[in-house]
Amino acid sequence: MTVELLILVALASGILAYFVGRLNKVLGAVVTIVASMFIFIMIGYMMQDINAGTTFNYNAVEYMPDFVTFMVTYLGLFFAILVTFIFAMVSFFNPFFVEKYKYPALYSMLYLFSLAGVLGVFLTDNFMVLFFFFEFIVWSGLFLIPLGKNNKAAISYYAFSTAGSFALLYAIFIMFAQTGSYNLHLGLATVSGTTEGTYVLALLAFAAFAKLGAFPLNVWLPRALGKAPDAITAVFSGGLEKLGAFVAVLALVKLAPIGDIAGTLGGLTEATFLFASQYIVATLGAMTIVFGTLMAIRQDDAKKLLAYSSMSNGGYILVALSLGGTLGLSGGLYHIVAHALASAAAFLAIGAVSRVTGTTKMSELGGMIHKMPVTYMVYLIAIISMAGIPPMGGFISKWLIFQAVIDNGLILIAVAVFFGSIGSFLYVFRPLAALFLGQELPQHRDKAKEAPFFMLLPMLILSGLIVFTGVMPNIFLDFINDVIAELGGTGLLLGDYTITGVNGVLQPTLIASVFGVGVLIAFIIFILLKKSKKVGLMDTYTAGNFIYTEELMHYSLDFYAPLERLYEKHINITKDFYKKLENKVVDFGRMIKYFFFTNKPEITVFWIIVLIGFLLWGEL
Amino acid sequence: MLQYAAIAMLMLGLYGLLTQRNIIKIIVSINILEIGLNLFIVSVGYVEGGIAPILTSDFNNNGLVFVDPLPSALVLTAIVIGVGTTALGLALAKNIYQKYGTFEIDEMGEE
Amino acid sequence: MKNFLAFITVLVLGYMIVVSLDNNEAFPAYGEADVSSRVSQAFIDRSVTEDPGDIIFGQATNLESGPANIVTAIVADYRSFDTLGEVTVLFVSSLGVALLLGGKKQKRLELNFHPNFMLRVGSRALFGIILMTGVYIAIHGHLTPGGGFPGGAMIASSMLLLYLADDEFRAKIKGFKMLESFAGTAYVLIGLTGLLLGGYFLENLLDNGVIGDLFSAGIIPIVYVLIGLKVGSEISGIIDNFLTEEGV
Amino acid sequence: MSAILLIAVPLLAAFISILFKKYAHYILVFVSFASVFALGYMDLGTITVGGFNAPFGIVLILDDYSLIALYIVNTLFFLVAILNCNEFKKVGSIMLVALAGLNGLLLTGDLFNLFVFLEVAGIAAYLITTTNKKPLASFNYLIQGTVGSSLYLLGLILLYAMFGTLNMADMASSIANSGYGAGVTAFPFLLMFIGFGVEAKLLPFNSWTKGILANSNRLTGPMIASVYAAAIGFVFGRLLTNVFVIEDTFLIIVTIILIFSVVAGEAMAYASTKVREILLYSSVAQAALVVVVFMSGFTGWAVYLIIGNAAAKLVLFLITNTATKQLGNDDVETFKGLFVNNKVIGLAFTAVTLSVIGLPMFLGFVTKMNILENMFVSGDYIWPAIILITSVVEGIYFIRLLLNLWYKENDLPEVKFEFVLKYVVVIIAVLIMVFGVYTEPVQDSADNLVAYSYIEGGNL
Repeated sequence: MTVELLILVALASGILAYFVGRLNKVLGAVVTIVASMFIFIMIGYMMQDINAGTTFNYNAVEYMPDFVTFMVTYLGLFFAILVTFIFAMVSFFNPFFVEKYKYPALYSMLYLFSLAGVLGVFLTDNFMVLFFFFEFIVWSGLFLIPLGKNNKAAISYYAFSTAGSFALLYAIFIMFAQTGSYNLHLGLATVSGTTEGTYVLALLAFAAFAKLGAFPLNVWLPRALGKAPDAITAVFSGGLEKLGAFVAVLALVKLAPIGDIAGTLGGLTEATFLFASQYIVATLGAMTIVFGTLMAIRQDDAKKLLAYSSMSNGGYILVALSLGGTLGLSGGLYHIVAHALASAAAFLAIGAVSRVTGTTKMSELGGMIHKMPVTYMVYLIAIISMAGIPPMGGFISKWLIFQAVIDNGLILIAVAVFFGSIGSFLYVFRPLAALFLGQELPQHRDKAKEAPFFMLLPMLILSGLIVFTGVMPNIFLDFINDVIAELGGTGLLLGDYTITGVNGVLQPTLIASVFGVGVLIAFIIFILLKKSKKVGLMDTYTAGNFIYTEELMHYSLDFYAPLERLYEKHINITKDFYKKLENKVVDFGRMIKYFFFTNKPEITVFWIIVLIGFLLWGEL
Repeated sequence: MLQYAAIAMLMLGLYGLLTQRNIIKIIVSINILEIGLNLFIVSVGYVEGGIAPILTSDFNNNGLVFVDPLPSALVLTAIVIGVGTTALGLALAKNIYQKYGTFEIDEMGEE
Repeated sequence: MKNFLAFITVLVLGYMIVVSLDNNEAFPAYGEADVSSRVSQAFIDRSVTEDPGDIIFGQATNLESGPANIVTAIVADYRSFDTLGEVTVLFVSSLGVALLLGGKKQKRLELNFHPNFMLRVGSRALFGIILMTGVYIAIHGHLTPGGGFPGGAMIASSMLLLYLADDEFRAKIKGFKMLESFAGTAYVLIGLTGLLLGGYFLENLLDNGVIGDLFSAGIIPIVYVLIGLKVGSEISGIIDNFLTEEGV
Repeated sequence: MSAILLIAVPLLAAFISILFKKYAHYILVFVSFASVFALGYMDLGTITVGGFNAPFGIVLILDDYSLIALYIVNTLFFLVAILNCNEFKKVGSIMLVALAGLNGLLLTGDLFNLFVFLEVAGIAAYLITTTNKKPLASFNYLIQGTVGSSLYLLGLILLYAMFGTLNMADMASSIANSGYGAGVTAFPFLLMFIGFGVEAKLLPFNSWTKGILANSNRLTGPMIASVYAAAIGFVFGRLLTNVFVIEDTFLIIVTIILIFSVVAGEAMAYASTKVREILLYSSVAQAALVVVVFMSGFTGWAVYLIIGNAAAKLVLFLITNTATKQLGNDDVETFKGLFVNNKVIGLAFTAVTLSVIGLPMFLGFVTKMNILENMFVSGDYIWPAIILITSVVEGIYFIRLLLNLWYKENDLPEVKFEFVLKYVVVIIAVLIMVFGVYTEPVQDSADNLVAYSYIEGGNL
């Protein structure tokens, strides 16, 4: 099953989904499920071929023009499997959400088009094909977002992603000018280390930052993910953000870092042997973590909160990849997997809740656990992994990243990373408490019921995988070692159940089993002891007097009000910066319009005279 | 000397275009510009002591020193083009007057 | 103040242009144009296709282009495509003026000047003479200075005289339209016959005869007469559009 | 069949059509179709007019550059004529003259003849814009056009005085082997550049564009923004690549004008809220881009840029003007949700806009990529940066427009698009998509166009 056949299948099924969608909305969405599952399985088969050592490239091509070549590499396959898996899982949600959208058929078509784009980006060795599909995803994603609430978010999404992809394009052309070909590996290899290499690294990093929604270019991520339709937010944060990670890998790993080693920034960096470019990217990644966490804490809308969380997790990935080395690389790549699974599961859970209640605002929800216990479990597992607590996958990657940061002696960044993980526990807990725990709100009591089986299935698979990546990480780490080997690094030292980091060995299965035993014991105690009596809302008393109105007794909002007040004033620094930038462009345009476009011909004549005068000035 | 006069006329036309806000005055300055231009075209072809490029009974052979005939041919076309545009300009001016009631651009207000 | 500023800039620009033309070594100073190095030398010697040697007025026969007036040779023969474009410019502008100003049933503009009897009759007499000179200039275009355009302008000026001298006078516009269309079509058809028979558009098919005679220079006098008529009718049409207004 | 017929037949038809006022527009449609049809039978080469060969007589050049140009301009003209044939009856014969003028512009190899045809096409354009019922705007256009062409004539005469010839190729070769420095020819070339700059809508000289295009109708919008822009683009390209010698100070001035036009054009489009204003300012920027690509020497790709822009502007202006006529004004507010219930028009509009921005799967993408690639290979690093940054800005305001037009729930504007318009618009959109994906013909035809060269003396 060659790569471009796969891409053509994805495109064809997209068009098929459009026409089927015209007839019957739900059927169109079902086509997306079938197509994405099929593609995921096919990518799975490629796993075996590549393990058999045949990193073949598929340029025996009859359908596409000859310069379009594809190559299956470990790196590409790693990302492709992960993202197609997320696409497949989220596609189960499509049939249930598709009625609400304005253009249902278009939704299913663009869903599969972005899948085709993802395949195109990850599985090619030709930069122009990479850019073609990169833009293609931007273009199809662009028309998906406004299906949700409003289209202002889509514009800022388009602005930042296009800025990113055009930076990528400029880098591609610099490499093309050097090598005369668009080959990805050849281009990066010839350019790395030279002066052009600096521009290429800067531009690729810019593209990665734009796609990941990292600090300087993060304005679009929360707005787009907050406003986009529920299923698409899962795909965006789980899958499409990983494009940025892929470009980050190209920039930070395949290109040799630049800047002399120690004390480049005037002795400021206490880093002992880090290059300037690595240090800058790491600092920006750390700032992304901090700002993402701070912003996430004060959000009222659960989807926006998770959007900020995926922004700060993007920061983690950037920090890990920029440090490089075995720990950095494996930590970064593993974090990509863990974060993808966790954020997809979390978004799907929130999506399930919003399907039933119509809102994701924490102030309007409460006590969903009574009606949706399974969704609650899925969300709980997801946030444990996001917070990086042992049994889940998130812990492994954070453990690796922390070691990488400490090992490189980056104290400042270490502080930021620690702050990020504590903060992540803070803000992921808020939706748990607000949405699921507490008493049931009267207005949702009748409507709320557990999500149907076909929605629960992907959520359960995802949470199963989250646990599995936590308990048995070595399977995934072997594959990551192959990827690192291909990138030229040395893989992690892996026993059958142990991971040896810099300072100590980790037996995740041992921890998990201990943790499991503890949970088991607690569960038994819970079962044996006397059941707590469930009482109605009115059947209590407070300080001696009975209550007469059904008002909530539990407190699930503004947990961290004092913390929020600390940085209330300067919340949207970046947003104001871009607003000012936009206003400058508008004023410039209006000034030119006012000055040049009047109904009097004298302006043109005046400028003609000025230009002729300018030319003839030399004659005097 | 003729060339300097031509350039002066050209500049006068440009000055008119720069300053005048009255439709008719603009058309007049365009005409001055065109006359200056035509004069310049003819002056380019002038040859000291050359005669008009027409064979007549007394200037009868082509060995004589003629003025360059090509610019005068070109000027003939340029003049008529000038007439065409001016006629059109005046027709537009009449239309503008019917619509706005004035020839001053400032009084016409932004449309 | 703005005018003064504009005057200064224009002055400086003029001075700059003059100075730059003076010390531009390729641009010949006034009067020292070296015609022999230019394309027009071939027009003077009529030696574009083959060199006829010395051309004597009244003796040289069937030169490559016949008219004694070399400017007419250029306008109507060597570069007659320009003249065709030229005639279309006037055609379009008269059409445009008719489009912009032409209304339904036109009537003369109410001028507050009412000509007395003497003027009306006198202008009738004068009209004939002006018309004749216009036609003469158009016909002798290939021998004497002038030609189609000045002749046409003269014809139109005679019409203008009638319009000014008599405020009820209205020429038959329909006639002018017909004449204009006929002349234009004839001109293009002459060009097309040149293409069909001689192989080149607007080629001079008829023989050029002896340089200096009335019936010499092939199609050029015909073309010039057509142009004279066309220009005359177009400009009169323009005059009529300007001097009439809407109304019964 | 000799290419001269492309000019002579429309002229003949124009002269005849003034007699049959009522059938003028039928003649127009027939002649424009015939000229598109006849293009297939034209034999390439130099056509001498009047039998006098190149440097002396007037010569028309028909090679693959002008053949492509004629095909594009004539087809667009035919489409505009077909779509407007029943509304603008009065301008039938003027359109015929415009067709003759445009064909003349594209074919002529003689500089003064170029001036005459520039005037013929120009006057026809001034008259066509009078159908906008905005006499002041047309007047402004007339004045600036006349100033522009007078400067062109002045530049031309200076060149004649210096080099003694009027034929393009002869002029180019005599300048080349005259051995004068660039300073000598800088002034006349600047004048000619300004003369064409006015028509090509480069920034400091195009204050007429707003008056004309902002309140254009179904005829003037496509005519000026697409047909005339394409023709002027082609002719300007021919002049830039073959005749002009652009060095030091003249190059600085031209680069300043172009950078200013591109940047300011995009900024103005970003700042405007009326649909037609967005389109016209973006076409100002695109026109400047075309000149940039011609000056960097990639004639083939500049031609495809012109084709892409012309087709796009035709579709955009047709749709916008039809909707404006029925909705009254063209603010983005009133246009919101226009495509919700006319999807076919919406899809074509979107496809064409995405092609102008340069997103994949469209002709615009192929052109922009190749232009950038050639620029990088020829070592120019500044212009690609400007092009990319401005196309981000351009992308943003076009996408903002598109999203407004597609996504709206209540009280949608009802606009009826007649079938012929839908048919034409969809065909153009499909063509742009097809050539966006299937790029072989585009690729090799663009490369061999670059090898376009003149032979000394003007006889190709």
